[in-house]
Amino acid sequence: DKLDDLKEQGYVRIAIGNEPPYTAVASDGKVSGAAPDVARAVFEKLGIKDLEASIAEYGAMIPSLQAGRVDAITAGLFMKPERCNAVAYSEPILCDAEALLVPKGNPKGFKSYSDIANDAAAKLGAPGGGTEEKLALDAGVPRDRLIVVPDPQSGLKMVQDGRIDAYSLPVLSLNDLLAKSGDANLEVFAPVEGAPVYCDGAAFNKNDTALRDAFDVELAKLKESGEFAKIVEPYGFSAAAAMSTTRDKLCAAQ
Amino acid sequence: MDQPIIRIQDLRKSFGTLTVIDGLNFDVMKGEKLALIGPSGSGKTTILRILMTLEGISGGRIEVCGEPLYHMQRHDAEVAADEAHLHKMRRHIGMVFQHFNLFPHKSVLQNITLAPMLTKGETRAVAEKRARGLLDMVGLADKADYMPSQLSGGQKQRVAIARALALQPQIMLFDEVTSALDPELVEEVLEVMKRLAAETDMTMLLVTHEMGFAHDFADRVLFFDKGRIVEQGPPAQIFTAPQEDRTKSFLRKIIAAGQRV
Amino acid sequence: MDQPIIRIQDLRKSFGTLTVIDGLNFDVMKGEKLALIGPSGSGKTTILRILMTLEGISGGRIEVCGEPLYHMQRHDAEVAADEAHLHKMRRHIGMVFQHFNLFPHKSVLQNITLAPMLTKGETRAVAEKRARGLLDMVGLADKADYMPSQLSGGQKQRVAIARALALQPQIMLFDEVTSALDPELVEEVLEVMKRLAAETDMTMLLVTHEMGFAHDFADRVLFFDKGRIVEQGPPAQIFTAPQEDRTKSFLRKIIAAGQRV
Amino acid sequence: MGDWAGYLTLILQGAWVTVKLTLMGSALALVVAFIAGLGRISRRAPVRWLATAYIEFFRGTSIFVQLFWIYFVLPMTGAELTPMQAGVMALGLNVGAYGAEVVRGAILAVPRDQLEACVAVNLTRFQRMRHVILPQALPLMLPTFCNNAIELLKATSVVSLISLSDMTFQAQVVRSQTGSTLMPFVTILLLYFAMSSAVSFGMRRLERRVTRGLDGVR
Amino acid sequence: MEWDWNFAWSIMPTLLAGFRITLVATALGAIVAAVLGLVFAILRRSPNRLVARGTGFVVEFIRGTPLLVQLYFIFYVLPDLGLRLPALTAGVIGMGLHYATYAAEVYRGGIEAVPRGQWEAAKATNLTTRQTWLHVVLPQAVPPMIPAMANYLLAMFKETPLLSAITVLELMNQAKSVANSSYRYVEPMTLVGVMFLVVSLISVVALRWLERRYGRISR
Ligand SMILES: Nc1ncnc2c1ncn2[C@@H]1O[C@H](COP(=O)(O)OP(=O)(O)OP(=O)(O)O)[C@@H](O)[C@H]1O
Ligand SMILES: Nc1ncnc2c1ncn2[C@@H]1O[C@H](COP(=O)(O)OP(=O)(O)OP(=O)(O)O)[C@@H](O)[C@H]1O
Ligand SMILES: [Mg+2]
Ligand SMILES: [Mg+2]
Repeated sequence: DKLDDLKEQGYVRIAIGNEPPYTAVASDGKVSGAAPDVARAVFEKLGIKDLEASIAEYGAMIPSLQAGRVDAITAGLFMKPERCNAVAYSEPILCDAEALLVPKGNPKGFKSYSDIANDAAAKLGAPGGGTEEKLALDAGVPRDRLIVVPDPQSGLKMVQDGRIDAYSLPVLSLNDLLAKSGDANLEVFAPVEGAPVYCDGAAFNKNDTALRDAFDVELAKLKESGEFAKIVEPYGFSAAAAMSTTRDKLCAAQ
Repeated sequence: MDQPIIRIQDLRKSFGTLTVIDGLNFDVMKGEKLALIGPSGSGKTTILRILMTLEGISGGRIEVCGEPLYHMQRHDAEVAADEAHLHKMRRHIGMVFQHFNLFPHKSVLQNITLAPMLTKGETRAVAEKRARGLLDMVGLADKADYMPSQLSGGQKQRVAIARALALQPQIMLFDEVTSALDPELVEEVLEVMKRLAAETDMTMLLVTHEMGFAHDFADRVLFFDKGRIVEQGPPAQIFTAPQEDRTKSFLRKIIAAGQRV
Repeated sequence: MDQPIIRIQDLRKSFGTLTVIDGLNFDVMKGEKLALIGPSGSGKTTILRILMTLEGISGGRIEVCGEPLYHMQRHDAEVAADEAHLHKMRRHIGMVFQHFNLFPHKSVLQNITLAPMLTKGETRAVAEKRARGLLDMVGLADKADYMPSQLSGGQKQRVAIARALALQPQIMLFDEVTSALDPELVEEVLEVMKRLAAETDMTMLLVTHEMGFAHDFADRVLFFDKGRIVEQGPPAQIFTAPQEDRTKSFLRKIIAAGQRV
Repeated sequence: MGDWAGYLTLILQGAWVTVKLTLMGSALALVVAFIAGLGRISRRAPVRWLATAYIEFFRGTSIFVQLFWIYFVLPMTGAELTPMQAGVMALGLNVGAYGAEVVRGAILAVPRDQLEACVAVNLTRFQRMRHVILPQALPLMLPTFCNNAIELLKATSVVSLISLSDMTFQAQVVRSQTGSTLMPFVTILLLYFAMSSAVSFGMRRLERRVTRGLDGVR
Repeated sequence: MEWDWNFAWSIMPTLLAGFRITLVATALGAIVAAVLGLVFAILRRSPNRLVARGTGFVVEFIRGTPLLVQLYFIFYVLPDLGLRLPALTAGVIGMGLHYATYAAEVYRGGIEAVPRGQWEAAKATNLTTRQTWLHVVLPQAVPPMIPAMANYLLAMFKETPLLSAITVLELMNQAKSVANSSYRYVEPMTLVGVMFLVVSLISVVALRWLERRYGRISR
């Protein structure tokens, strides 16, 4: 089966995003970050030593998985019912709430997506097809005020340039982004009111549930041993949050 | 009498709706030198091009060296010739063009040896030997390694003649071979052709506007108009005692324009 | 004696390292008809092109209608002419080209009226009236609304002559105006030019390979070789009793090639 | 903020991927261009149709869509390609379609006279093409091929769609990791320009070699 | 992944909305390219060496670098220099600038294809430089350019997906959005491909017609 194939092959191919702190690429090109680090630890336990991580656009990840180009996605791709139908998720790994990147002092006082929907002049940036986009649309932000931003750095730049009034990503992503930019004129508002906390999991092809189950077993051991917390907490993620919920709950949630 | 080497029967040729040759008949004997004259657009070039298989025919029949040119036997029936048949028949015929059509990327020598080496499988040595002989004949022995672009028009045309001769065809077609040349260069080409006509028993068909040359060169002159032979006969008769009005008026105009010193 | 209308003094012209004209001197009188003959490459075309200001000069001096062509006065010094000066001088000169150079996107009539309307500010009515007169003269009154592509070569050339005449220049330059024509069409153009030469007192410079025409047309013939005048004189003398060997050998070759019926 | 030298290396790694894509893509495009270009003027109608369909399809749809199909849809039919192979294939087939028209155009631009001279000296169809037509058509193709190669170089930036770490993609990574927008983009602009200059320089030299001896012909 | 007609049908309105933006961007970009291209072509012929060379370099630079990177530059870097353009405007300017360098070549080719004899005839009939351009050269140079220009118009149309990188919600971006939120990729991407193909095939027919109509001028 798939696990044996991977063991034989000696490495596993994972897709990751280009979004610290989920992913970090050092100046020597070495890939780290919370998502690949957890994946590396689990796969090592499964007897697969090497990780071949490739950075992909969020939009290309699920097709890559379905086309068999990667064996798993560990990229902060949050679990949602539709996604649970498209891929086979592991148990939760990285949890985060939604946040807004706004100018210092949050001049327009945005606290929730509906605040933005109610301000007829406000423009919100979010990744295309991401959780934030969906939440904003559900809160009534019209399509033409919801700008599809290709990557976090572009989102930051657009807030700085005043092209959008707020940019929405998970809390940790925005914190990292803001820290790197060193821009004192911006701030992160978190968490967005009314938006749930989301968790991602490692996503596998629907046909590879056996592999996914094996992954889950090792992941659970990792969580138990405390090793898991040691990996994710330095990046700012809460191990407790991940351990307090389950895939079934997240996949059922609306 | 001998079998004619070219036999044209009821030849028809149209371009789209324009009929250029309509029911043409004539024979050419082996070794005969024929001059085709006539006004512009009368179909002279078209006849040579048909003989060279550069143009298909619309009707009629042509025999070259006793074999049909545009037809062939297959399973007891005569069908339209395929490329292989045409290829075989083209061995008999060579052509020299108004604009020389040398291969610009090959040297003079290569222009002459290319076809014998490729089509007859001659070795380079054999092909080059004959090529040098031919260059000598056309007076260009020292230009073997020049590129065509380095030659004058007259020299180019002499190379083109040598190239056609290299394949040793039985029939040579010349289409206004001097009309693209500067007046001073015409003579050297006509010189070569005159010698060729005198020295070989090749059958030659010549289209020209140089009436003086047609006169000296040909055994028989065909005067064409609108794709038909209006008048034919030995040069002495056509040029000095033409019978038809159309021939007379044509010759009068040509003389008025050409004979001016 | 009158002041010459063209005065060429010590003219030099090089293309890169190639010197084409090297120290040429001659004058042309008002109303004179000059024929320039000589072998290919001897610089005949170049002289006409220089007079038409299509080519700059490398040295020497030219005066046209008493004014320097390539020089002008500025602050008491003579300096190289600018475009404005050239524009002014070009009023005196018209040229007919070997390849007609009609404007393909304009009708025959528009080809003739364009320049008078633009450069002399003539009204359409005036320009068209003269244009029709000129078309009548060249025998093309019925072709005014044709496009150039619908005309034969001879007709095109006659339109080109009319176009040049429409500006009423004092000097007309003709560069081998028949050599791109089919032999049968040459006559109609020469006819027009002969009439023009007889009827006007325009100064005309003609480059030609038609020795017969040069003979009938010119008051004086200049024989060029390698950018210099080898021999000059009235046509009767040049064509029947040339003095220089170079002239003799040139004429012999031309005659051999041209006079053949 | 970080270690520029290190991130520059990252961009240079991307540059290497871009170079490889350009070279292999161009090689594929060249082969395809000749096959399809000759197919376009074949005597056999089905060959002509096939070539025309290929050319119109690849010129007609956007390279993004082609890349997507080759990378994501083709594997479902069982053909497994590495991202590099898919990238090379998309670029090569796309630019090859344009090249095919260049090949066809250049062959048709060789004066008809030349073809007639070949018939008159009785060369076979293959001999005509091989010894007379193509040697004269080649110099006509080169300048456009040069442009096509540069187009291909520029098109490599779209392979980031299929997670190939080419230069543009690496610049995006560096941008995310360092928070600087100006530096990575200026760097890759200069690198792209250097590459395209190198392509035109090389092509010009090649052109000079091929056209030697053909001066004054056209 | 199986093809789902219902789904394909349901996303059509969204895609068509994107398609409209694509067409608008192409049309505006084409106008910018045509005008700017003429400017480049004229500047490159300038008698002032510095202007001619400088323009030449700019044109070569723009032509030697990817449009995608140029768009990033215009959209994300220019605001630092105080110029903040709306996304569509930035896209139109970026595409227009990029294709202007191609248009400049077409203009140059068209002008050079006017035979020297025409310039000389204009001089011999004593037209001024301006009159020569206006009445002799351009009327002959422009019609043969039309097919080549139309070709680049089509090329530009097919490059509009790049605009998604600077947040213009054109056809490809809409398709990606749809795909990302539905996890169905085959339908939107294929539909995008079909839309491009349909437009291109229509354009090919139109191009053939243009070529026949304007490609050759009889002399
Ligand atoms: N490929 C072609 N397509 C259409 N018409 C053609 C073609 N070739 C020749 N013609 C026409 O056929 C007629 C005869 O042409 P041809 O070239 O044989 O005349 P010609 O006697 O050689 O004239 P010239 O003395 O001008 O060379 C002309 O009206 C010409 O326009
Ligand atoms: N633009 C040019 N550049 C370089 N050389 C030129 C140019 N124009 C003419 N020449 C050379 O100048 C010389 C004279 O040319 P010109 O055209 O004046 O001769 P010609 O007497 O008119 O000859 P022909 O009878 O062949 O027309 C020739 O050697 C020609 O090659
Ligand atoms: Mg003919
Ligand atoms: Mg001349």
